[in-house]
This record gives sequence, structure tokens and C-alpha cells, in this order.
Amino acid sequence: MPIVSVIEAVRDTIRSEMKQNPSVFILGEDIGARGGVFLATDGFVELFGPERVIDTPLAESSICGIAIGSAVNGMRPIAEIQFADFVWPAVNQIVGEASKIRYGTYGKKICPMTIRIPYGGGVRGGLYHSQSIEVIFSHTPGLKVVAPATAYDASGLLRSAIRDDDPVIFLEHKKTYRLVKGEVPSDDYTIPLGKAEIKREGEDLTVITYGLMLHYVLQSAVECEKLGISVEVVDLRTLRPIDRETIVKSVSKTGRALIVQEDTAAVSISSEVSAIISEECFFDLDAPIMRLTPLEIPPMPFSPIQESEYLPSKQKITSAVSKLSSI
Amino acid sequence: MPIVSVIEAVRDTIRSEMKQNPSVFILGEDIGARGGVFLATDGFVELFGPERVIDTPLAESSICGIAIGSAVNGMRPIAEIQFADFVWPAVNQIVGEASKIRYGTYGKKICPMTIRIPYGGGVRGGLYHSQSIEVIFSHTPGLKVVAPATAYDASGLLRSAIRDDDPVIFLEHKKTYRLVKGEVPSDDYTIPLGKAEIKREGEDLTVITYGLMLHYVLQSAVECEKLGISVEVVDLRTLRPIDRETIVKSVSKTGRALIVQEDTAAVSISSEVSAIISEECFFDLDAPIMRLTPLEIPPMPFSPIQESEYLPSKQKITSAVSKLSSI
Amino acid sequence: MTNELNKSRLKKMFRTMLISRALDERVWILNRQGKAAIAASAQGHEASQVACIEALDPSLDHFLIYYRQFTVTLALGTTPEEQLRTFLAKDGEIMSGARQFPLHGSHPRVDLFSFSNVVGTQLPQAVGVALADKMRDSNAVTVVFFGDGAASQGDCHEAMNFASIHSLPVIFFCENNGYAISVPLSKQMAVENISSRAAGYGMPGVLVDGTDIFDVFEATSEAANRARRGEGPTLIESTVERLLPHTTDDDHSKYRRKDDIEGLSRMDPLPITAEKLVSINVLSKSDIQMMEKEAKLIVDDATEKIGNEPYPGVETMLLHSDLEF
Amino acid sequence: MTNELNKSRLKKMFRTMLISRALDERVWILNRQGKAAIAASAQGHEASQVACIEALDPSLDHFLIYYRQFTVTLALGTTPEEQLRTFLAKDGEIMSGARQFPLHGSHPRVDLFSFSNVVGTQLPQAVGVALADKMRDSNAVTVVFFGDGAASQGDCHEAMNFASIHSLPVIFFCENNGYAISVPLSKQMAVENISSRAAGYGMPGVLVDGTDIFDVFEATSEAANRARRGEGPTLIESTVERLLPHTTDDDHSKYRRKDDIEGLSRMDPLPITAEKLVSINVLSKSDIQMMEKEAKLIVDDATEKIGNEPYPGVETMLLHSDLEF
Ligand SMILES: Cc1ncc(C[n+]2csc(CCOP(=O)(O)OP(=O)(O)O)c2C)c(N)n1
Ligand SMILES: Cc1ncc(C[n+]2csc(CCOP(=O)(O)OP(=O)(O)O)c2C)c(N)n1
Ligand SMILES: [Mg+2]
Ligand SMILES: [Mg+2]
Repeated sequence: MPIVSVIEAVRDTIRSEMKQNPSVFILGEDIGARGGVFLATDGFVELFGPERVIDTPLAESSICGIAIGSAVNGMRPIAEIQFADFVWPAVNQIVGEASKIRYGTYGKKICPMTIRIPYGGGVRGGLYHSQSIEVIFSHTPGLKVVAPATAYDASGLLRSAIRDDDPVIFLEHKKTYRLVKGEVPSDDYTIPLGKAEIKREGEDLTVITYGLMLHYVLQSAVECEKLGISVEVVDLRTLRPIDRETIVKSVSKTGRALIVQEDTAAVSISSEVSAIISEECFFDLDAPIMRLTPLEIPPMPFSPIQESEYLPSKQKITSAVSKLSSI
Repeated sequence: MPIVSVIEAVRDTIRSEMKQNPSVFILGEDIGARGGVFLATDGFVELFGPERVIDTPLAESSICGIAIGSAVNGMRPIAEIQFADFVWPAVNQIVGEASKIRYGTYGKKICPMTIRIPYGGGVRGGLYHSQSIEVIFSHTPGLKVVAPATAYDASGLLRSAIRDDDPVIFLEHKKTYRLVKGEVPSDDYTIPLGKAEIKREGEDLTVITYGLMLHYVLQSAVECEKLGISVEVVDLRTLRPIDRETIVKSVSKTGRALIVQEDTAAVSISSEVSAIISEECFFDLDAPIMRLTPLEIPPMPFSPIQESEYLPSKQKITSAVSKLSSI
Repeated sequence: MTNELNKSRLKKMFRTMLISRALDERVWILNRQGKAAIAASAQGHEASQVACIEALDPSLDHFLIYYRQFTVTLALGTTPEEQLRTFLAKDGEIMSGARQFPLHGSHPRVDLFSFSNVVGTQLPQAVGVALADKMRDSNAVTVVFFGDGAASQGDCHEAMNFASIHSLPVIFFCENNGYAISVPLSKQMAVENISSRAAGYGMPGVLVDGTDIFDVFEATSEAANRARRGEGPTLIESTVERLLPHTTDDDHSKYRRKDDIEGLSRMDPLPITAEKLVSINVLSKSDIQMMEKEAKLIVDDATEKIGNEPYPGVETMLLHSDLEF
Repeated sequence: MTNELNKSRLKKMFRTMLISRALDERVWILNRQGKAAIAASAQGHEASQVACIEALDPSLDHFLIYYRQFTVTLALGTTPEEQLRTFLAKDGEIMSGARQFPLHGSHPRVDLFSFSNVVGTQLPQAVGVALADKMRDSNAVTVVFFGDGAASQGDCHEAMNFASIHSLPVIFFCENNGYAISVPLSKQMAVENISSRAAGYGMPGVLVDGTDIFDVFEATSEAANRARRGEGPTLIESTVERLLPHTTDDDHSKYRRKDDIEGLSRMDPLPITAEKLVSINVLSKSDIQMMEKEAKLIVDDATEKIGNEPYPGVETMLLHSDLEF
């Protein structure tokens, strides 16, 4: 199997879906001749023409509103929001509108659209090219939210997202784009939305995470092994709906749970995972549920020193694991 | 002390703040001659003139953006969003901009603005006049979020919000406007932001809640007393920052926690409260933390039967309390 | 173009206006009786709406409406009974299963939809609908209705701009009744006419008298032809009066002058249209009386039929949601 | 108006342009050396920016900028050293404490701010700033800068509409360089000029040649006078060329034709301005050479001074946040 980076996996998957299905088209800022600022659609306008590769004006609300209209009218748009930090103007169309179309029309209309959003930090993006935006979407009934961490997952989940009949927010961690590489089959595989994956098996403690943090957690797990702590790692992959079953099964087994995320803690994915564990694993827990997250400040300073201090790191994860496993 | 309704408390407080401080002004849709659709500003344009009571065009993003600009330039705007369901177009200005002004300018600029938002359901509002919107704001560093349940709290907290130097999202449950009445002193009292309140003391179990649900919880607590269960009721009042101390103290005492909210559960205030309890009260807990919330569908059907089914009720709360106290 | 409106079409149009009015009045009464939760009235907008639809093809075109489109929905072929059910939120309500406010949702027979109450969101959505048609070389036109209030929203700007850049087959049909709830035009914009904004997007902007079915029909036909020829969008501003308060929850005497309110009836499109149709011998006065009676009967029948129907119960509540299996 | 620009003012303006250019080139080099994370260049925009500021009063007026306002910030009185520090994110960075991208944040001496990278948000904010001034009867004017790309945002529409309704003292200063990153004007709008939108809001729209300091100065002075007289906002569209790619991360040869890129230097405002100033005897060629040398020196000194400064450390990270006590 070829080894590809996350951005290559994303690019290959969109290309192959566009080739297979004439209803699939893409729209967004600079996705044409420029190929997208991260080059996710490099060469696409030459391949598919400007009708199916639409360079939009700088106007996120309409990018999503237009995607909605076209989806309701039979197309399968993939909208690109250039950076997650710029999705806020489109919240009305996504949270207010797209999420409620199926329910609000009693199933007569559907909105099969994918919104691809590069998010997250650690790339010297400062306050406005580093944000995590998953909370609002993961809270909203009617949306699906996907956040793959590996090239394999990115491809299989993106394919599922594009083929799904409901609006899917597809979050791509921009630091993984080139950093993270892996084997990706060239066949047409899909990964079901809503399923977490055990990325490493272990006995003593479960770490639940997603996105870039998965990689730091896996690195830390190797270190922890040396310290004699066997860590099981759950990669959520989908943030709405969250896969309760996988979380509960793992934590019931290990009796200890640490949640690691790049987003700030208050009212976040980590809160929900903790609440799920409390509801379902109470009698199996041997220690408090712990969360490792940045402090409650806007993500994240441009100063390189402060940026690295902001983010959870392998070291911080290892020391949190050590602490939790000794309670 | 005079007995006033929540909407009267809101109206009286804004009026007195505007009288005391010429920097305070209000802007929003229909707040002038119409007096606001809930009459929160009834008679204000006659009293303060159209310069300080600005009927805006129908454009929420600019309502908040203009409020920001005026706040940074020395005023204390109070913006009204007519219904919570229509705040989504303004998320960019609130979450993207206002929240980061103090931090992003290294404290050189501040944004002392209050955004008043009638939210919540149970008023036959259907999918677009019933929404709870607290999650996104409560997640965002740099914002404060307040959600009073009583007339007394509404007045004291609104006064604090207006006087606060940072952006405050002030959520008024529209069903409490006329339904809920209480004593409100006529002096200039404030209630500090960020402080929950024990609204009823009890020994066996803590119910944590806010907004309209507080009243149903209090009614249920009376019923539970008769069933021999002594319920302590924590009214969060402020959703960001959440008052960890009060929650932790109460749950440490009772050993059991039920969280009741009108908003859907996934990634919500209830998730965060649960996570806080897990982190800090683990060794005091006698039973799993429970959440009573609506099912994960868009809030909330227009059909009256479905609307009442959607919402937590006194009966549902009582049966959840009974169940939890018998674990 | 005008002469395409033959006698039978004109009669049909006027009949729809009468039924719309009769239903509208009934809904208002049902609200006062506590039976309808809320209603926004189309009274004053009937001529504008019926003439716009008459210039289009409901079997081909797409219609994105908002809450004040009572006459539009009837003109498109929904039944008075269906419409009454949307106001009473009864079981089997056809647009949203009584999940939404009246007129929101979509329809199984007519390509008619309105996803939400959020003013202005339908404009970019309509542009997307038209974009899909253009991609598939469909000959359909998309019509999107909105009020003067919606014209202030950012979404309106973004939608018009995109539609014009891509020469999409969209008709932006603005029903300008001079008020966004209580906010008069003078506080909504510093220009006289919304149609004057069209130039800034490179599309034609047309101002029509919304009480004149011929004027509206002609402008809409021309816009539709333009769209079908691939020449792009048109902005039509149709001036009307909102004869009643914003909704049943509103009291416009708080913000409109007494003489203003008293003068509203002069802009009532029903007598205006009746007089025109009589003067060109399409209808006689007695025809009109008969038709008014018929409309009342239709509405009475529907009211009686629906009045005792149940509300949707809890069984259907999770259908078409995340929780459906 | 033009004759107000006396010799010394013209010299000062040209000097600012030269320093801006020298700094800009230096920042680009520092980026290539891995020392500056990212930079958006003002090259091509210098004349437009310096002349706009020259028509205003930095001690009274408010300036809301965006990321391409290198020359504006210098013209307003920030120092080259301060500006270089914003690009290098060094400790003591004056705009945001090195929390934000270059040029974002605010300044302690000049009423200059830019809260975010989110294109278009500054427009309603500027309107709010002006509203506050009007409420307090201040004589200040608020200038808000934005690009052609920002003109497509809903916020732009909402801001212009509100400012005009309330006759607020705002100058909407659009630097139209024909591109939003790679998206050319033809894909951003179906009209020739952004200034033509002004009519739809009931305000004057003025088109100026952004390489001509006299043209820009005159239009801005007039807009400022209008604003101070209480007559409301003006939209100024200043046409310029972006001489370099969008930012140091971009490669414009992917989306601009080769001959287009090669022709850019004809629109370079530095030689254009130099030639004008020589022709009207404000400067001699040797003056210009001397000034260029001086600019380089200033930039060299600043680079040397700042190069080894530390980045902000973790101690200050929580200042001015929710977590500060
Ligand atoms: C985004 C949004 N803001 C506010 C409202 C509340 N609201 C409902 S209708 C309305 C006025 C709309 O006026 P206009 O567009 O002129 O339509 P009209 O009712 O006059 O036909 C307002 C403010 C809303 N539904 N959506
Ligand atoms: C809301 C938003 N969307 C997208 C971006 C990414 N982006 C940064 S600059 C830019 C182009 C802006 O073009 P223009 O306004 O013409 O300014 P210019 O760079 O040409 O001076 C884009 C798309 C952003 N910063 N904000
Ligand atoms: Mg109106
Ligand atoms: Mg540009």
C-alpha cells in the first residue's frame, strides 16, 4: 500500500469521489488555480473545470448557504472553509439551517453536504489560524462531526462523509497535513461515521483523544510502557455522534480514564466524554476521570515559546498518565 | 420590597443603568417605538431619545459588531438579539472578535458590552423560537455567560453585566419573563458574576440546574421531600465561568448529583458540570452522576404535545431523583 | 407579455387572492380564539404574490418562501386545508409535520421550501439551488422571496453577488412593505428603493407596484425569461402595504401613526384588483360576490374538518432525526 | 485641497514610503531565513496608504486596519523598530504582545487597531467606533481599511448600510488590488468597481488611483471634511497592484499570468511618486538616493537591535485573560 500524507489522502479521496460521481463538486476560497491554501485541491480545476471547482468570493456564510441549496437540489457539495477560524460567519447556515433541514421538513428534504475545515494549532498560527471549533458543531443535533488523525482514517472517513446524506463537518488538523503519513489502500474503502477506534491496546489506563493529540498520546504510551504503565488509546475519530460503546468498554476494562484534547476544557468534547464515563462506568472506575487540556485562554499565542507551552505535549501526557495511574 | 416579574426586573435595571451612566445605550431590532418584542425596553425611546435607543436594521452581525466598536471607543452598549435563534449570524463578531479583544491587544483595549438574548422554549416557539444557545459562548475564553432564573437574580446580575469591563452574554429565559415573579429591592444591588447559589438546602442529593429548569427542580424538590428525599438545589446562574466551588461543596456533602437542563446533552453545560464533579468529588460520590435533558433532536417541535414531551418536567425530575437516590 | 394573461388565468388568480384573504382572516380569528399559536398575515401582499407565481412554472421552478407567503403557497397548488393545518399545527401537517411555524418546511407536491424563521438565510440557499440547476443544464428558475427587512442581512449581499457573478437563474423577489416589524424603511436604509442596489451587483433592478397584478406579472415574466436565457438574476422590488400588524402577537398602533393605519385600506390589493378586472370585463360585480362566498365556504369547510383533528403525538417525534434507527 | 501638501509634507510622505518598502523587503528576507513566521506585503500599496493617512489627524481620528497596512502603521507614527518586532514576534511587541499575527492588536500611542485576521469584521466595528464619537459629539473621523476581498463579506454590506442611515463619520477605504489571495476580481463581483456599490447605500463612492498620492489625498480630505461636517460616510476605492504574492506563504505564479507579473513594476508607486516629486521640484534625484540609503540604515539598525531579542516567555501568557487575578 502506498504511504501518503494526510493532505494527500484528502486530495486523492476528493478526486476519486469527483471522478465517480458527477454530483460531487467543490467550492471555496482559492481552491481553483491556487489549489487551496493547503493544496488539498491542487490540479483539480484543470481536471474538472471551473464549473465543478468553484473559486468563491470571500464570504463564508454564502459558501455554506449555497452549498446547502445545491445539496437540497440534488448535488453533493464539498465546501472548503479556508481556516477553521473563519467558519464563524457560516455558523448560522450550518447550525441554524443545515442541521435542521431533514428534521424540519419531516424528512422530505435532505442536505448531503460536506464542509471541510482545517483546524487546530501548533503551526505558528496565532490567535486566528489555530482555533479548535468542534464544540458548537458537536453539540448540534442533525450534524455529524468527524476529526480523523491518520491518513487512513482521513480517506475512509472523508469518503463516508461525502456519501452521507446529512451535513458532515469534516475537521482536518492542519498540523497533521504533512507531518502525519501512513498506508492508504487505493481501493474504495469507507470507515463508518460514529465509530471510535482503539489505536493501541492496554490494561492499566485509557486515554481518550482525537486529532493531532492522538499522535502525542501514542508517543507517550510508548514511554509509559517503559515506566510500566500499559495505556489503551481510544481515538474518537467522530465527535458527533460520539461512540459511547468503545469508550465505555475500554474504561470499564482499565478503570482509569484520561482525556487529552487540544481545545480548551470548559464545555468541550472532553466534558462530554467525562460525562459519558461517569454515567456508564461509575462502578468500574478506580480513580477520578482526568482531563489534560490547555488553560482557558484564546488559542493560541503567536510567540513560539507560548505556543508550545499552550499545547499538551508528550511530556505532559506522560506525567498525567503517571499521576493518574498512581491514584 | 416590590414583587416584579423577570421582564420587569430586566426593564427596570436597564432603565436605571441608563439613567445613571450616559455611556450606557441600547441597540437592537424593534427596541424603539415597539419597546422590544418582549417589551424589555418599553417606553425607553420616549425617555432617552432615539440616539440612545437605536432601532437597528435586521442584521445581527452588525448589531454586535457595532456594539463592539462603540464599547472599544468608550461606551457601554447593551445589544438585544430578538430571539436566541437569531444570534447565529453574530457568532463571528462575538466568539471570533469580542472574546479576544482584551487578550489579543494585550489588555490595551476592552470591550464592555452586554448582549441580552431571550432564549429557551416551552412557549410554542417551534424550531426557531425555542433554542438554547449557551454552549458555544460558555466554551469561549474571554466571554462571560449569565443565565438567571429569578427576578432578583436577573436584576442583580444584569447590573453586574452592564458594569463589567468584558463582553457578557446575558441569557433571559423567555418563559420566565412573565411567569416568574419575585421580590426585587429598589436599591442598586449587584450579584457577582461567576457565583452559583444554593436555592434550597438538602442532604441526600444535589440537583444542579439553571434557567427555567430551576423552577421545575424546586417544585420537584418539594415533592421529593414528601417522598423522604432531601434535595439540595444549585442554581448555576453564571455558565461561564462556572462556579466549581459551590458545585463541589454541595456534591461532596450529598454524594449524589443530578444535572437538569433544557438544552440537549451532548457537549453541553451538563457535560461540563459532570466533568467538574468527576474531577473533584470522585471519592465522595455514592452513585453515578446523572443527567436529565431532552433527547438529541432540534429544540423543539411546534406541536404542543411534542413540545411538552421534549422538556424536562417536574414529574421527570422527581422520578430521576428517586431513581438516583435509590442507587 | 401582459396579454398572455387571459380571462381564465385572471379569474383563477383573483380566486386565489380571495381564498388567501378568507383563510388569512380565519387564521387571525383562530388565533384570537387560542387555536392558532401565531400567524403572519399576507393581507396586502396578495396581488404581488399571485402575479409573481403566475409568471412561473410550478412544475419546473423552485420556490423559496418566507413566513408571509400565504398566497404564494396557495397559488402554487397547495390546498386551503393543507394551509390551515400548518397554522393549527395539526397531525399530518404537510410542510414540517407541525414541527415548525406555519409555512415553514417543504411540500411533497410543489418544489416549495422554507427551512427556517431566520430572516435572510433563504437567499444564499436559493442561489445554491439555482447553481445546481445550472450545473445540470436544467431550465428551471429559482424564485426567492424576502422582505425589506431581509435586505439588510449580510446574506442578502453575498447571495446577490454570487448569483450575478455566475449568471444564475434566480429571481430575487423582495416584497417591500415598508416595515421590518416596527422598524420603518427610513431606519433600514438611506436609499429610497431596494431595487437600486441591483446595479452594485451588475444585475437589473426592477421596481413594481405590488398591488398591480399586471405590473408584477410582466416584470416577473421578463425576469424569468432572462434567467432561462442564461442571462442571470434579476432583483424585483414589489411595493406593498402590510395591512395588519406584523403577526398576531404584534400591535402596530404602537409604532404606526393613526392616519397611516387608517389609510392602509387604500392599498388593499383586493378591491384594487377587483376594480381593474371589472373595468376590463374579466369579472362582473356579481361574479365577485359569488367568488367571495365560495372562498368563505371553502374556508369554513376546511376549518370544520380540521378543527377537531389531533396534534401530532409523541410517536413521531424522533422521526427523521439523529435518533431514528 | 492638493496645494495643502507642501514640500515638507511631501518629503515626509515619501520618506515613510521608502522606510515602509525597506522594512517590507527586510521582513520578506527574514521570513526566508526562517526568522519571521509570515508576512503580508504592502508593496504596491504605499502611496495609497501614506496619502490617506496624510489627509487625517492621527491625534484625533481612529484607524481600523488590516494585515496589509504596513505603511499606514508607519505613517501614523509607529516606529520601524516597533513594526519589525511585530513581524518577529519578539518580547515587548507593541500591538498584541506577540500573541497575534503581525500588525494585529492595538497601539498605546496611536488610536490604531485590528482585532483579528477575520476578513471584514473590522467594518461594523469601525461603524460602532464612529457611532460612539457621534454620541459624544466628538469631531473624530473613523477610517476603516479593507481589501476587495472583504467587500464580498456580509459584514461589509451591513456596516455601510448602518453608517449611511445614521450619517456616521466613517471613511470606508478599500484598497482594491484585484485579488483576494488568488481569486481575481472577475470571480469576486460582476461589476467593474466596488465604489459603484456606494449608491446603493446612499453615500458617495469615489474611485482613486492608488499610485497617485495627490489623488488619494484629495479624495480622503474631502471624505474627512464631509464626515466632520456631519454629512456621513464615504466609500473610497483606491486601485493598486499587489506587487508580491499574497503573503510569504504564497506563490502567485500559480494563478497570475507571467506577463501580468512582469508588468507589475509599472504600477510600483515608489518610482511613480519619485518621478512626480522630482518633476514638481520637491525632491532631486540625489535627495532620493540619500533618502533610500537612510531608510536602509534605519532598517538595518532595527534588525540588528531586535534580531537577538527573546520571544515572550510563559510568564506573560495568562495576562489579560480570564485566568488573570
Ligand atoms: C435573523 C432574524 N432576526 C430577527 C428575526 C425576528 N423577525 C421576524 S420577522 C422580522 C421582520 C422582517 O421584516 P421583513 O423582512 O421586511 O418582512 P415582513 O415581515 O415585513 O414581510 C423580524 C425582525 C428573525 N426572524 N430572523
Ligand atoms: C473571513 C476570512 N476568510 C478567509 C480568510 C483567509 N484570507 C486571508 S486574506 C484573504 C484575501 C483577502 O483579500 P483582500 O480583502 O482583497 O485583501 P488583500 O490581501 O488583497 O489586501 C483570505 C481569503 C480570512 N482571513 N478571513
Ligand atoms: Mg417588511
Ligand atoms: Mg485584494
